[in-house]
Amino acid sequence: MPMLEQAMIQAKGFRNAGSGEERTGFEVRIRSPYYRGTWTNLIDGVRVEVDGETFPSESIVWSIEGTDYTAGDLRDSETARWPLTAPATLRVPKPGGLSVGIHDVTVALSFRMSYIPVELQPQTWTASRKATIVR
Amino acid sequence: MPMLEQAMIQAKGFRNAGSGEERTGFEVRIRSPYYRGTWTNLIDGVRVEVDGETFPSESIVWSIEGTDYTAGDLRDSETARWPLTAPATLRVPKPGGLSVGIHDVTVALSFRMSYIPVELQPQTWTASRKATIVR
Amino acid sequence: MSTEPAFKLGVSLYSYTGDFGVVMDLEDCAEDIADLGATGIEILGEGHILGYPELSTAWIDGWHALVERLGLTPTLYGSWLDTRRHLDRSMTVEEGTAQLTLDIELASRLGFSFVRPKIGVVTGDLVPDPIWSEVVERNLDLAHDRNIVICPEIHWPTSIRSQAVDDYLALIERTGTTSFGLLIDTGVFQLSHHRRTEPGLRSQLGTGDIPAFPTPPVVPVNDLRDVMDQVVYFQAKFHEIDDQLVDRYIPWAEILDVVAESGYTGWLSSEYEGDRIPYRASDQLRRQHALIRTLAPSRVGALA
Amino acid sequence: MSTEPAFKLGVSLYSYTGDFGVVMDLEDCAEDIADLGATGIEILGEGHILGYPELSTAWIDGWHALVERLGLTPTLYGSWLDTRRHLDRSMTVEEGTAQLTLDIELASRLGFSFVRPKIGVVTGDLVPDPIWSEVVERNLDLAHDRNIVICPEIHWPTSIRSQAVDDYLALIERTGTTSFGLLIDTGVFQLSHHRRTEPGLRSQLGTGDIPAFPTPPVVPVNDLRDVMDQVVYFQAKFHEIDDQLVDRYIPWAEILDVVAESGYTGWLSSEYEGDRIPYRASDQLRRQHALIRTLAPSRVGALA
Ligand SMILES: [Mn+2]
Ligand SMILES: [Mn+2]
Repeated sequence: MPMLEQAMIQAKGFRNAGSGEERTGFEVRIRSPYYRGTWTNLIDGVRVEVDGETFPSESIVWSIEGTDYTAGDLRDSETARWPLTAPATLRVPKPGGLSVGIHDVTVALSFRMSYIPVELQPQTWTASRKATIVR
Repeated sequence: MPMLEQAMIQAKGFRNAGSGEERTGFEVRIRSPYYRGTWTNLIDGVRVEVDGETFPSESIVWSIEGTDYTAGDLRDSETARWPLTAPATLRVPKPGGLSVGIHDVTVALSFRMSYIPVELQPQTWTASRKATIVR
Repeated sequence: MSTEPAFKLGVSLYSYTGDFGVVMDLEDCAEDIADLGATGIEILGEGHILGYPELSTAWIDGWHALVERLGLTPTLYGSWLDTRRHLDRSMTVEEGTAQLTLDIELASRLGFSFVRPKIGVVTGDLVPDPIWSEVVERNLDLAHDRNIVICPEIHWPTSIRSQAVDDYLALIERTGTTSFGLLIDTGVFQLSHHRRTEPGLRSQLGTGDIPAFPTPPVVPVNDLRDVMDQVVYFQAKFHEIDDQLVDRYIPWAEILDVVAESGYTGWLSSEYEGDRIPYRASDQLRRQHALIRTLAPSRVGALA
Repeated sequence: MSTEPAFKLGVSLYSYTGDFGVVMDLEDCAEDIADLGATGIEILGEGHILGYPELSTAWIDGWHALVERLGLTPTLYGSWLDTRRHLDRSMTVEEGTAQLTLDIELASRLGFSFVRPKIGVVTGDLVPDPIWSEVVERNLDLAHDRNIVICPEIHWPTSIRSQAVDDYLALIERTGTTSFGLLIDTGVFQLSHHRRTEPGLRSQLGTGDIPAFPTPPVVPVNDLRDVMDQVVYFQAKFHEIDDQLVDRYIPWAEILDVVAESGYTGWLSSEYEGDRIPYRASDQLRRQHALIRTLAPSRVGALA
């Protein structure tokens, strides 16, 4: 089991998607801040921000252990899981991608915990870091 | 390759030696603060302190990958090595051992670096921590 | 006078939440537990089983080899009844029953003796989803066959004198089962609330202005005496033991008095829930076990 | 105009000294290097080979599989001539020769093209132990057979205009060898000294009152032009690149001007030597490569 970086937003895996002039977006890799893996329909949404630009949950495609999921796929599956130690890659559409250099990245991730009063739900973890696009 | 704790003095492996009324001393486990493994005859000595009591290098027996070495053994061997990722257990004689509870532990470890002017040698790394004897 | 307590000391892998997958893997955690002198190991099924809910033969073999090598006894397997998986409806009895059956089977194959289903709640004061009793009852025969005791967790801010505990005890009364009992999380006795830090994370409950978590009165340790007969397991929840080996949050001396007096010989399984800073759990677990081992003999001695 | 520089970018595992064996193993480091877009991997023989100096077949096979999977080229293998192993005498030519032979053979079996022996010094101003030239000469045929270039490292506070560099160049002149050349550590061009922190460690050089490390004058990057013909490898030493992607310690634009102008097509192998805080190397390496990739095309373009 390879170890992940301590930060929720990993330095590894932050990159442009597509190549050359054809940049279609970017990817950011996260590890789960929760203490267990979950059925994906307990994920209540994710929000990505880069340099102040917000990318909403419905625009983002998750990749977990080689399988891609839209927000709807996560919600509708009865069997899909996000294992505790499997990083998730968030594919974020953005024509042209991100510039080479250092960016301010924020990810806000929400889960529905069944064992906490519903008035106090969802539970949202938010992490921010500077992360670098190398090329 | 199991990962070691970040601190030079490991929490794991700090314990009394011998059993019951027959405590003969204690053990403290360290990882190398250097960036490479070395021939053991580059180790210039180690000093252990617990709660202000100092245990000199010549009294301490090293255990590296299952083999025990006195200070003299480390110095005299032409082939023995302390690999970078192998923790060393320092066996320290102290009749009665240490009391159950939290102790102030300091380890000062010296190497001779051949590539630094001899006037600036040896190089000594010193680490301190609180560590717990459980039983 | 023995210097070993009558109860047994274990550690839950939950304790290593700040480390697991980051600076420690399953084997590292198990080795740390053995190194600190505990003999029981508790896991979270959905947290620590690679590939849950499918177990590979290799993983099962590796698990058994690991605990045998280290002389550890698998104690409790933590599971969940995730009643909020669907946005438009709650969990059915059938779904809940299937989930608990799945976890009991997995726990059994890994050699555990206890399964704790964490049950979803339906009110602000933490009343468990009413499906719980039928879900449990439908699994009692299986649990009995597998030598597993199902134990719901009494967890702060639920207190011992509560409707939930009364309902759990009523099930035992009604069915006469020996495959169901109480798990007490010692966090219920907390004297004040520890505010945990998680480096690099902000955590929020709810959206916008939300009601504060209820602040229950401090639960007297004495309440524990009333239910000790039905307690099958303790999670020895703690948050911070200071440099003088003092825990300002959990009254260990009082708890160990009741535990020793009752003749309890089961597990105290440590759940470190303090700051989630890597390596802190290993250090704090050693402090807690040194503290318990220091306190316990005199408690036992007081009874002799 | 190409956006890729003519030289190649690699990373030395030395960069991960704050991580290796703690939060990253060899595979994690290699994956990080590939992830950040570098194509060369440099190791320290005594640091990163499990079981050094004995190589198991499994380790060798694992190494080749790892670099092939990640598309990485083994670049340089760092070795040492530890002239102070004995308290009562220095190293003999025979001992030094055997050590370098050992490392060349290991490097060759792992597919490396360069071996850097770090040579012990005999004076306060860093004159290498005189055994070095005979030790190297006795290994030149072997190095040639193994397609390995031996390259001593020009490392701060040694400067380019120094007796050591003159002596190295004289060996090339004298022997006509193509199996020996200069390794420039870009730390020689540092504009000021970075004081590294290592969490939890105090480091002291010598005993008691000791002379301060010599403070050499800043080495002009222009000096590099004089020796570029004999430079076979760069260790792209750096310490800290700030949030604005600026390195206040190493003058990258000037260095890349000379490198590009020379037509150098070899490796720039990153050596992060800043604060040894876990995860910092991964972040700083990405910053350095972003900086070099940003600067390099305009440098190349200026020549076109
Ligand atoms: Mn608990
Ligand atoms: Mn260097």
